[in-house]
Amino acid sequence: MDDFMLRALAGGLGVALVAGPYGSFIVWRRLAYFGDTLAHAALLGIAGALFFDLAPLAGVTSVCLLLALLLFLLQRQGRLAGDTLLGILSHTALALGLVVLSFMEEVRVDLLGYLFGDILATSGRDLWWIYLGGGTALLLLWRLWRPLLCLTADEDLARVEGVRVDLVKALFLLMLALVVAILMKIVGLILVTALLIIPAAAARQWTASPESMGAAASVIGMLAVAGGLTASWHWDTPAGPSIVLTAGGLFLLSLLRRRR
Amino acid sequence: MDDFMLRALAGGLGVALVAGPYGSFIVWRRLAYFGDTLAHAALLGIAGALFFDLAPLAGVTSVCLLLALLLFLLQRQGRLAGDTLLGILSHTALALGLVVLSFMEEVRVDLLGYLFGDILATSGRDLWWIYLGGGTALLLLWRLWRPLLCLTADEDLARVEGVRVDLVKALFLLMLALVVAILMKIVGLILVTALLIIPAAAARQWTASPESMGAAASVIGMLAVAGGLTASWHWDTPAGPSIVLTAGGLFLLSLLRRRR
Amino acid sequence: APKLVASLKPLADLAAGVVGDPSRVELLLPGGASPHSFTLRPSQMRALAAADLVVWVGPQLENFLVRHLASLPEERLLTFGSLSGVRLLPARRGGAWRHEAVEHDEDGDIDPHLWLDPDNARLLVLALAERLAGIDPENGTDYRRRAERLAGWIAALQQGLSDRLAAVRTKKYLVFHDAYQYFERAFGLEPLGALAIHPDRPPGARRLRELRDLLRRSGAVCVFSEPQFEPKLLRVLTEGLALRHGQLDPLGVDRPVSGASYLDLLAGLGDGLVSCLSN
Amino acid sequence: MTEATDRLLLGLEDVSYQAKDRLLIDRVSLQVRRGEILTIIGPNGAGKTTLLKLALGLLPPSAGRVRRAPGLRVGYMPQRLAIDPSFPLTARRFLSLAGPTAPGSRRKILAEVGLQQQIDHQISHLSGGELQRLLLARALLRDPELLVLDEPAQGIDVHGQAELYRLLADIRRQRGCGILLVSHDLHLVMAATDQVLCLNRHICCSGSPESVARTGEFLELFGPAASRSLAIYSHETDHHRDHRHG
Amino acid sequence: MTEATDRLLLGLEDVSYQAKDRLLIDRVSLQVRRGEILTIIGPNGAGKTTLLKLALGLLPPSAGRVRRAPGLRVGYMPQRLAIDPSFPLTARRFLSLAGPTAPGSRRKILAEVGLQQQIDHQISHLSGGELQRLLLARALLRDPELLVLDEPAQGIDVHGQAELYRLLADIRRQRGCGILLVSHDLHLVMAATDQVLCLNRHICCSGSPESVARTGEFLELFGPAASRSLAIYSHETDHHRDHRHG
Ligand SMILES: Nc1ncnc2c1ncn2[C@@H]1O[C@H](COP(=O)(O)OP(=O)(O)OP(=O)(O)O)[C@@H](O)[C@H]1O
Ligand SMILES: Nc1ncnc2c1ncn2[C@@H]1O[C@H](COP(=O)(O)OP(=O)(O)OP(=O)(O)O)[C@@H](O)[C@H]1O
Ligand SMILES: [Mg+2]
Ligand SMILES: [Mg+2]
Ligand SMILES: [Zn+2]
Repeated sequence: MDDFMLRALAGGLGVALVAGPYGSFIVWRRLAYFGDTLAHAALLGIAGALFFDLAPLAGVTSVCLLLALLLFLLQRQGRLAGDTLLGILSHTALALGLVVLSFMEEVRVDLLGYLFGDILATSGRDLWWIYLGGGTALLLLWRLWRPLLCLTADEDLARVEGVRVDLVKALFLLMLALVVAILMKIVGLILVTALLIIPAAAARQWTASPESMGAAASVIGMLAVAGGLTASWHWDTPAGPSIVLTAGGLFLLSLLRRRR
Repeated sequence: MDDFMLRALAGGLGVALVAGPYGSFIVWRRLAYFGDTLAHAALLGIAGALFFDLAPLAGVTSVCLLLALLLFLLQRQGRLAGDTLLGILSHTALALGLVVLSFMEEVRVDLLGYLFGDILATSGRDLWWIYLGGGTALLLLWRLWRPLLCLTADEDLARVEGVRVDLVKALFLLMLALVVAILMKIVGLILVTALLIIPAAAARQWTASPESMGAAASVIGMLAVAGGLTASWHWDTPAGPSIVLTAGGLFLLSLLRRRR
Repeated sequence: APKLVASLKPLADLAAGVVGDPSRVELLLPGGASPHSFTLRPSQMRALAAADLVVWVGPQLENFLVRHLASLPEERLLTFGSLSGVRLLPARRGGAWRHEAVEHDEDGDIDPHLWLDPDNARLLVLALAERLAGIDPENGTDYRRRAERLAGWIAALQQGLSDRLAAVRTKKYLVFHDAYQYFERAFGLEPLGALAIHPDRPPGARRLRELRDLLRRSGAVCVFSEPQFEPKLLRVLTEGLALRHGQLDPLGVDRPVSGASYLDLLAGLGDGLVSCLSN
Repeated sequence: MTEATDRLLLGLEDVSYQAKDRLLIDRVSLQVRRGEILTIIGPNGAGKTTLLKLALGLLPPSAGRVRRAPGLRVGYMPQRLAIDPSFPLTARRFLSLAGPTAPGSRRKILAEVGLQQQIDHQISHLSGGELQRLLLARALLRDPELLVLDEPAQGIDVHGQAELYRLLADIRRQRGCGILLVSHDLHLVMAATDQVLCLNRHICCSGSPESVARTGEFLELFGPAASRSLAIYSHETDHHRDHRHG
Repeated sequence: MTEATDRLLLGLEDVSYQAKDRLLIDRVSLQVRRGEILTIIGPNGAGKTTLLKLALGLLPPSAGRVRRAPGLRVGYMPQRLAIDPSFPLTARRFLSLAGPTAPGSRRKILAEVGLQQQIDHQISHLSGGELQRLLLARALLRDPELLVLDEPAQGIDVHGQAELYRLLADIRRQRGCGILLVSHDLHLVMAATDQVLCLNRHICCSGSPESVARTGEFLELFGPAASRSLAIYSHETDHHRDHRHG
């Protein structure tokens, strides 16, 4: 096997590993479209960075963090569900980005190119990012695990039992934003958001505890990565979409098993 | 005012009118990302149409209806929330579309271009579509209004009271798919999904009954259209994003009022 | 004086060369804006409505314009792709495309990067002059004169490039996306292929490996990226191989709108190729 | 003969329900006739709610048959109801969702369940007991032939509970509808029931309240505390009937 | 003096709560001390749940002050709990979320609330009463200094209710924690309460159970039915104490 395949495999497995537990929270907390929202907002970040002559990465990162904070504030306000809030944020941010860009005619970067990585292009340096960054993200999530579960079950109970609900929620969203932004740049938006949602949803059909769901999601994601890359290798299909399709197939399988 | 601005205004007001009540259901039933999912799936429809040598519109329409049916089946299965299911469908459909396309290399057309309209390009014929099609859609929704509200409140109660829950849900999703697909082609994806979600979410802060929320969402959407087009006219910003931004601003205002 | 609207930068350049005054040519799609999220602004709509002539390639490329142009009368529209005599090439398959692919007609899609063929460009320039002369007969001779002159410059440049590129004609290279078919045909270049047909559609893993093998076996010298796209995949492709990297820009967006810019675009492609391909 | 079957509203025949790995309902048969109150009692987790859902057709039985009179109008009061806060719904609108009703009947029923003041509140703001009253009102509004109530007294205040007992008896008498009831409140059971059915996955015992309270199965199922409570209650009724002292 | 304030767990001083256009709580003061059971009674919609939330800091008071002893460990049993079905959670895991506990205590508490068998069920499958027991177990597991229970007996079966009364008395005696309770069950109130507080937006009356039951406000608030029920109950207790007949 070629080097680039091995690196893609290593990268993909790492991403799937990280995506499992984070994706479980995404499914529980109705944040399925967090990644898309970040991608839309990133356009604004790039536009802003160009405007203020900063590095695009700085712009994207700050907009992503800002977005996580905004989402946190809107969630506190109550009433509206996660997907509605994400929809509002995502469309408003995208529109703002487009309007700002329309005033900067001479801009000639490929905006989407900043966002969409390709898993086949994973470099050795990317692997460091995935494993070190991802490892840190998992470690942080592990530290927040119990309070997060507590407040996912019931916020009032969590608060009474001394969980600092607001702090934990804000931290989680910030962590999620960083993880998604970094992975998106490396392996592409579609692949990251799909690996966050689909394996976790499939795992839900098989598991009975949050921990097992997180772990099963990681495993299912890794299977999808391995299967998708193999398919891409054999049939020359694009790598990212092949992985997503494999994950979709695994989800279908999980539904079948539940019927019984 | 130029003709195209008048047509855009007429078209935008019509879209906002239709989007109000449909958008309210989207907010209640966690379908904020229905439009994006359709757009993603439509790629598959176009690819399929090219493959089987059909009209692209036929491909898109059938894939959209298929998607609505799939969503309906997945919803019945329980457990997973609307946004997760939409996320799964959207990513899997997109991946499938990309994989299919990778086998059709000589296709060079801009595939996504088939999907997206521009509100400033609204033609007289489009206005007919918006007002006749939209009117029919509103009429149908009006006929389904009570049973839909019933099952949105509580499915078990609705079923016991003789509402044909499955039929009504399936019909609603099919209607929604058609409405979104048609409007997307005319005024653009971003504008349609934004006009579905944002005005309804803003209206939620002001209203106490489903009817008033639907109506207020229509009005807020129409304000956003008028305001956005005016801004676009004065500052020469792109029209669609300006409308979305105005809607976002109105949502912010609605939050302020609630704080008190 | 007639007003013109051009969809893409190279078309605007050519139109400016014929009209003489770049300020009378409005460019719709600036720089690297993505046509997917691109929507026209009111000023552009007005320009479109007021234009005496709109120049575009055709629905294959500027899909976002189709709806705007639908209401425009035939005589105010100049569709590059359907000029009589224009050379149309079918889309190539990515990777190691078959060289014997003949110029067949309706079967399959047309590669829309027409403007990179100098013959096509000359044809467009002359057609533009005729149409402008029809619209504005008073200045008809001016348009024809400027068009002849620009066509002459293009021909001269073509000759010069042909000579310069003759030295590298047999060199193998790879481009990022398949945009240069017309240029290559015009100058008899023999590229190995492109990494991708369309920048939106990434290649599969097997293609990547086959391309690597191809690069190794064929003794390729150079791979070319484009300024709009990050060359991550190209880097993977050439990793461990002794290949030079060059950059080619099929649009030339960072030069001002003028007839000379089109010449610069072609010359720039030539320079890029020669400097990377010759040792 | 014809009359008897005419009056049959609901019949379950050997109905079982299997959830994944557990049998929740084991061959239960029951019948509800017009004008009859059938109460199901049983410990927590006995399968009472599941049985009601089977009877209403909300769950498909794994075995056995459920028969409802054709065109039967049912009023159902579920044990739990969760309405999404993004859905703006006042109590008034919630009631009107039940369908068209006679103009006077809404006001009358609201007065009966004691909910006139909260009628314009958002449902998500209602207190536990208010929600319970609202659900009862909705079940009644449909002028049902069969009323299915899952723990109607739960969360209702003392005053309201007393009203509830009376209300049920009234409804049965005035409208002649059948009532299928689940309750832990033995006072309610004893005061207003024709038939009691003790459920613990299968039917332990059934019959009139008095007869059931004396069976050994009842004692086993509910323990001495319940037995004592029932004893107190029936004792109390006798007691007061005999010599009112105090 | 110091001892007395030492034992103060929770104090509300003239607390009011305004929701948009309505005053839900009107200048309420109360105190809960270690080893004391304070029960709040009142009709549906009186503001009992709101008051508990104010006491726990889940709602900010519009006026007045809420003081909790620093570092107070609270066990809370809410009136309603809705857990999303996409969240896989067994009863066991739900309990362990309460934090680390002594190894034996979980088993003991589960036995006390009678939930040993359902411990590995998914929470979304639990029946109404089972969920209630689980919530109680979780509140107890934290070895709380203050126990706040919102209608703990609701949905619990007859057997379980009797256990619950005993359990509360035991807990107070053994652990010496303070208990703040909302209940509609006057039996529970009379059997196990030191102090009763009648709430109807403001405090109507308060004091020992016996003294409260005799006030006019109580009668007005709960109506003759409740009064009779209480009378029966207290009569019954005297009665049995005096001459056990039957
Ligand atoms: N889908 C399911 N899968 C497995 N077990 C289930 C499922 N649904 C319910 N149960 C279990 O079935 C039993 C019966 O539940 P049900 O709600 O019918 O009890 P109930 O008699 O109404 O109890 P309560 O008096 O507490 O309301 C419970 O032990 C519950 O945990
Ligand atoms: N956010 C709110 N806005 C307006 N009214 C509210 C709000 N929340 C609660 N209420 C109202 O406040 C009153 C008190 O509610 P609360 O839940 O405290 O009652 P409760 O005493 O616990 O009643 P129950 O015995 O039925 O549980 C109710 O009438 C309810 O409708
Ligand atoms: Mg039950
Ligand atoms: Mg309450
Ligand atoms: Zn191109």
